[in-house]
Amino acid sequence: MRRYSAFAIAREAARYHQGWERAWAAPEPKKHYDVIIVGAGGHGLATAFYLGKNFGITNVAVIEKGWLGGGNTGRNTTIIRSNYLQDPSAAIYEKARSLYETMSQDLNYNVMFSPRGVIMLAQTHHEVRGYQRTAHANALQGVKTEFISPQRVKELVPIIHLDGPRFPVLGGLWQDRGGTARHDAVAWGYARACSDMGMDILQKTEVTGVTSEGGKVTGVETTRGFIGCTKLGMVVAGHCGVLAEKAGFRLPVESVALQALVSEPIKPCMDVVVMANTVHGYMSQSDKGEMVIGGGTDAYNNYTQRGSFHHIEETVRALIETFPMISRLKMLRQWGGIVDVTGDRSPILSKTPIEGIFVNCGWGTGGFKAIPGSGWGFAELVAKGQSPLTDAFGLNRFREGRFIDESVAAGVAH
Amino acid sequence: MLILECPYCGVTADETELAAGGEAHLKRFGPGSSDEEFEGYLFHRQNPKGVHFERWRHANGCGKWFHAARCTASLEVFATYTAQIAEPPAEVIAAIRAKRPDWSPE
Amino acid sequence: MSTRLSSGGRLVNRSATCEFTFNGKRFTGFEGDTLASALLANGQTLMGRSFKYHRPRGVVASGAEEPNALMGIGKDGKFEPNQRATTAELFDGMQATTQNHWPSLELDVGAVNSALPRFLPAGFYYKTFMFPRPFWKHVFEPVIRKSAGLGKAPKDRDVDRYEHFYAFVDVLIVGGGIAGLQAALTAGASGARVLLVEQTAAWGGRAAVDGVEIDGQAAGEWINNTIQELKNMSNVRIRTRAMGAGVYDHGYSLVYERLTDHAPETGGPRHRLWRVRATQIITATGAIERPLSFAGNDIPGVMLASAVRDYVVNWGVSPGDRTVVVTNNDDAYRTALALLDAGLSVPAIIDARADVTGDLPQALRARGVDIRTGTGIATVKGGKTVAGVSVCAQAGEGAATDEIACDVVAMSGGWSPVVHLWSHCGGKLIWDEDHAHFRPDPDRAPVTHDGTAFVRTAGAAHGTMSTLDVLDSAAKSAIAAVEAAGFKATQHDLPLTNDVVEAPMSPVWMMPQGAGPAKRMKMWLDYQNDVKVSDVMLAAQEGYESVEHTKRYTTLGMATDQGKLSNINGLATLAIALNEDIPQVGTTTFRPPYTPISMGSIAGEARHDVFQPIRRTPIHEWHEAHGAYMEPVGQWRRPYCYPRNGESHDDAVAREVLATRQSLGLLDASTLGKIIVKGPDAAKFLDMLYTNMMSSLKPGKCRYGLMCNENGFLMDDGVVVRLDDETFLVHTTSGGAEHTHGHMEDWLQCEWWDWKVHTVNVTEQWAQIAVVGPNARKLLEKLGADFDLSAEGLPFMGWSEGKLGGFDARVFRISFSGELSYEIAVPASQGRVFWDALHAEGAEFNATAYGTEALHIMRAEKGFIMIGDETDGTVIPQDLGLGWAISKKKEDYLGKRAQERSHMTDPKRWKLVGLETLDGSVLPDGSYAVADGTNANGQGNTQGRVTSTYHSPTLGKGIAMGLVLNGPDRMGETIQFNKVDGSTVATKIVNPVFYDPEGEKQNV
Amino acid sequence: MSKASALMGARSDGATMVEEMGLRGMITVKGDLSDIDLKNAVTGTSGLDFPAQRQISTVEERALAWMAPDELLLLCPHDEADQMVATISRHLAGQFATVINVSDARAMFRVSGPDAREVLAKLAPVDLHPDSFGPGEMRRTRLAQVAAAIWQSDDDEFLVVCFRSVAQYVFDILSLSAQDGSDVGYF
Repeated sequence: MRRYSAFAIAREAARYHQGWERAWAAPEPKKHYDVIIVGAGGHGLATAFYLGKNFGITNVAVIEKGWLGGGNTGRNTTIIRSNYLQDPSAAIYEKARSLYETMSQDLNYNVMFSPRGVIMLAQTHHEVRGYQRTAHANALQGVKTEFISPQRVKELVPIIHLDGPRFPVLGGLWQDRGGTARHDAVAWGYARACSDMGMDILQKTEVTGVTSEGGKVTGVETTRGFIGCTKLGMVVAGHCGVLAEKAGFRLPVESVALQALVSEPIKPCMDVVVMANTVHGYMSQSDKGEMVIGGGTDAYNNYTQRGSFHHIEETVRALIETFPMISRLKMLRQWGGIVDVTGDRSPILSKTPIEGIFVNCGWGTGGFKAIPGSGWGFAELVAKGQSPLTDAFGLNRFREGRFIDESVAAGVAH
Repeated sequence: MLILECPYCGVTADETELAAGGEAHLKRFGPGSSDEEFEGYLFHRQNPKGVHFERWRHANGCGKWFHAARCTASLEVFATYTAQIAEPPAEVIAAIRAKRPDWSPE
Repeated sequence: MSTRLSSGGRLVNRSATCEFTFNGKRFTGFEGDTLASALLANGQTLMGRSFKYHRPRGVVASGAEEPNALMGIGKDGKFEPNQRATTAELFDGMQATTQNHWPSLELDVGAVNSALPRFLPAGFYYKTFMFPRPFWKHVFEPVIRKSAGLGKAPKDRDVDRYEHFYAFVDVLIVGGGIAGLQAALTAGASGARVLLVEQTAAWGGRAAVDGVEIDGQAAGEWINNTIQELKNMSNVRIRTRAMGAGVYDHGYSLVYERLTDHAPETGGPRHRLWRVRATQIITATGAIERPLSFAGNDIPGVMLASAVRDYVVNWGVSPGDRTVVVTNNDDAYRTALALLDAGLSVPAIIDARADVTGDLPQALRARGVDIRTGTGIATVKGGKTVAGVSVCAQAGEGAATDEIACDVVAMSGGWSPVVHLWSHCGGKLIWDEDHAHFRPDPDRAPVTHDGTAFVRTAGAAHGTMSTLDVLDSAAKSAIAAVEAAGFKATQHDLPLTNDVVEAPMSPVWMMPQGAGPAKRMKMWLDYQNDVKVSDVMLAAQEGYESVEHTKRYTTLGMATDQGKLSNINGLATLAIALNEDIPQVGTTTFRPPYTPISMGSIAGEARHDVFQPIRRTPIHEWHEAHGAYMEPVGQWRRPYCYPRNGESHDDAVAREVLATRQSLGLLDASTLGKIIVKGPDAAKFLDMLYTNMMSSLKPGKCRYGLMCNENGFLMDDGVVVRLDDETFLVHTTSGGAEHTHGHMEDWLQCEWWDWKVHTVNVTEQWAQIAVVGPNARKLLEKLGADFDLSAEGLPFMGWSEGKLGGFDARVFRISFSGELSYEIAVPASQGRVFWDALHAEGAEFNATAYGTEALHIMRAEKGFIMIGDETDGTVIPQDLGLGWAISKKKEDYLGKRAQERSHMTDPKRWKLVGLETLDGSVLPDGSYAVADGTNANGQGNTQGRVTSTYHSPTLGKGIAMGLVLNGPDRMGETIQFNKVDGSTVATKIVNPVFYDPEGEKQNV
Repeated sequence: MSKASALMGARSDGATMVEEMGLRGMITVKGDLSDIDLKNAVTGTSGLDFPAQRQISTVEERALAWMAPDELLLLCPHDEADQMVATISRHLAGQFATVINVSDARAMFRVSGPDAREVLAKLAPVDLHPDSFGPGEMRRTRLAQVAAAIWQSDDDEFLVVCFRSVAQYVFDILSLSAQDGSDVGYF
């Protein structure tokens, strides 16, 4: 792999950039791989990368129905944070966040990780207590967060309106090393690094069946023929239920639409990411200047990558209340993704009833920020059959009633 | 932005007048059921890319729960019907089959 | 130089002038001008700077597709950035400023970038700025962000208002050109309810500009007649300045109506966002002309041929004196004709086609215009303005044959139908070889709730180009639409039109065809984002082969115009680079809105006081008048405390607690949920709903109950009152009433539908006031009741009803504070007067209103749990020492099976205890009890957490409740709770009942 | 004893006017609507016709509305409500039916004037075109963010019922929508 650098650009400029090589190869499938990962989104590619980097397993194929990074990796609001309450969540998200810190250098691909800081606004007393609890948990989990005053919120976000008639800002949970990254670049950077390790990324290849013998996986049927494998990782987000069905088991997952939107670009006016959970909206400003806005999910199953407009409306009115200046900005584009939501809204990284098949799904609305940590832990699970990062996220928890519930701060009071 | 006809009051209701309630026709498992049955009842939802039976409440309206048969890929609604029934009525099955000849109930 | 022509301009009213400023300079235009036409009329051709290289930009289009001429318009609370000058209607007093430059439009320091484009190819960000690591965040990113971003952020609060409107129509027609008008005529004739919307202020689209005649009438005349005819139809509504913004599932569509943008001093809403439910939608959205890719095609003065024609015909503006037309089709010759008719010079027409024999070229030839066939532009000369073009053979590599001086280049690469609305909800496209464009595939239309097609297309949006075909397709689509909507259509006769014979266009994706890398670096595809042919080719070369990859890697089509000009040219370039056919490469997804719509319009009326409903109790005004500090509780706002004379909140709370404990407190508890559950099976139903037994409750008595969800977790709690054999009154938490009522109805309607139970949510029927403290009974006795108030007559957990001081009252003797306490419900209409009466009669007992915080402290002093504090959706009653409230006799209740799962019965679950710091301090909210060591992920181990923590004014020290591993077995043990600074607080495990553990006070 | 409605008769200015109508008696009746005893009890006590699905029958201050397949709402003068509840309950003694006074849980508004229909169409996701929605029908829906019931009471007059706690909100959004200069000119 030829390294990317300013010098390489200068060298290429002299010859009109005719010498750049492919970022990743376009190989023909082999007959058999040690590990097949289905799904070339961020999580799948990161899994492949860490299989190679941490465990020396490079006879790996990543199979993708469409184009790599074309699913939720390329449709999210790119927020990275690890200020989670429950220990297993904090562990995997903080692992991910710390890997984002050095990802550009590790992959020799600038993913533009921007640790600009994330504030989660507390707008009810109940929320204040919830975030104070998170701050205390984070202190023991090695996650650096701080509960800050409304005045400090205003210093960090001058465009915010603290005293709305409905939900005044009472403080916020601040993670100064949270931030954003360039979502496509994460997938592209991993893909380039995987390809460089000799792994095969098979795009436009759809898995049509999963084969097993004696309860053990043997390979996958694809639109490019049968491909054998010793181990199989399913990392297909919203389509995990459909794929699991092909393999003969069910997952406690439902697929719903999540929507996001961006404004037209404006000059920098907000340097941090702000999340307002009471009113269901969050916003950051991209390097291009667009205000990137996300909101809630639909409550019904949906595979259309389109959602209902009233969610956009709810989110926008909440954000206008929080940031009055956006009223005169314009919505440039809205889009939807299909997110896979589990019974406790936490992910599944688990063995399955079929030996050799592992599943990584259920990230719901929080997947992007987890990509490197998820890949790291899932690679270990696939390679070794166990990982401390993934232990708590097994499928068995639904039978045992051992949930990982991050929504505990929500709910009723008084 | 779905519209569904409430079978109780006959209103063609806007999605914002309704509340979605997840998969329909779940069989409740209570005390005495196995761990597997109970897990299935609470968590193992049908998540098809295609025909789906689901619960809706006409929340900003007559307040009644009803059922809908809907395609999760095209959002086509095959039928809505009342909630006091343990499985989809034959005419609903027929309406789906008329539109989706390849589909069959489990 | 551009200027106003001495005559002409079908849209401007030359008798009404508008004064406006542009970057502070004073200019004059006419009513009917757009900002762009007025600027051109004043000789202002430089209108902006590009996003990445800060290259000078002039206006390139005349409508919604404009990528370059973006301005900030207005000031203070009416300032809005990024407005297209081509769609902003001029008004007197308009203030416009250009964007994305420093210090000025003419001299932009950022434009240094344009000397370096070679070093800034597509994706260069991804390949550099990586070292040293902190530099991205602190050096590179801030510079990049500052140079990007286009318009300034508005500083002031928006002073305008917005609203929504719901309309239900049989047929929505988007686009008011002749196709839309014809469709409306045909659809209207059937009697169907029709709504026709047009994004601009004028009807008729391009027909009048293009000299179309219909049935012997000039287009303008036909348009006026048709509008009149439509206005006469009672079933047809027509609106201008209303853009079809998006099409969503089941016929839901957005129409963005701009009411006062052209007249901002008029009152009324600025924008109205229509949410139209249409049975059928016809998109008559026209087509957009494509630029040609030749070197220097981004220099101000290079414009779309149709735009040049529009400025001349519509606004009487000459974009320049000498215009070279460059084209691959006949339509551009209309521009040359229009220019000649206006007395302007057309030194040459450069046509990439070898054979040019259509009627239009022949007409031009007849007028002596130099038509160069088989040629292309080798390069455009100039910097901030066009100076001329050098001409070359289209077939070669671009060796210039000669140069032509000019100040405008009018280009046409053919036309692309506007397929956005068709595509938003899943309509598919097919590639039309003849016109080299994607057009809607009628066999793969978007489907609505019944699985049938609900979007149709008409006119140029359909891919038809001649007037006759446009009108024919419109009528046919309208007939199909009304029939699909259940109406009977009347057939129509095809009109007579003056169509000329047009020779086929010839796709030209690069000019000249064999241009080398140096030229390709100067061929712009996306003007705003500075994406060139070379960038797309580089993306393909590096493996970014999917159209989505290319778009994202190069930012092609991601600017504010969303690729209206660049997408097809970009796709074609990619196809060439990949050596694939264009349809194989495919398109990117079209996402709403068609052009950007204001956030204000999306929010509608929901802002400031009516952002969200605030629920008010009948006593709300008293709270506000008495200085209550309010807190949101669900949608309610409840007094947290009532600070007096500069008291701190803490002081106020302490005063309220002590006054209540010592004498008498009054709480507005109206927000508590109240649900009537009635019927022969009501008791059986409540036995299933609550963990405890409710069927054994006697009429006249109250019982505290716990409600769990099927997953076993505690969901709500409250006091259940048995009114009579078949009637219960269920109290829920504040904000829990609607949820609990919904939960009840869910089970009754969907699971136990044969049980005879009615539920009615009567929460708001009653004002409910807690009268609390040692003097509570005295106050009631003073008011006087027609029922027994004595300790025996109305014992703890009993209730009575009757007249109390003249009020219709129901009195529950229940206590959430541990004091002698009555909760008294009176009809809401009597609530405020009753509250006032309690204060008046209670004055001698120092009756003190208390808020939610005092309520919380008093319940915590008694060790009572609070839903939302002790519970968080992961807690089961067994965790809270509430085993006494879980019936062992019942075979079933909601949540029972769940509570039998292994993790729920795990003896290691944390259990509720009281907590007291050794130093008397208040434990921090949310603190965790630390345990030795770390877990496998290196996180500190824990053994419990705080659930509620307060300073107790009664006891003068900190008290807390929490969940602790084996807590109830560890009474008296000291453990450490963490603080966020890393230190810990030594804390003793104690009984959670801190105050009056024997319960003597509430039983007096 | 003075009794207070939610907004004590507040009203807005303008060509299209919004006013809170003060206290009105309202009684929820739940039961089997096909049952003849129930029908007789309700119609006999109120003197009103029994409404068909989604209909409301009105005589002066009294009205009887179909709310759901098992639910009616009876409107009457506020001071008659308790007596009506008692009378209907007496008729239905021993039957599975529920009769409850909910008068004070509600607020009632009149929207009148040339644009009354449009004012509602700005807030409710309902086809209010005169061909689709006319006198005699009551629609339960939402107005912006809260539940409400609306019906046409006269040519340019509509009545609105909502929960008492959100009366101020409903008054505010109706008044905003009725502001002069914001007419749509659609119906």
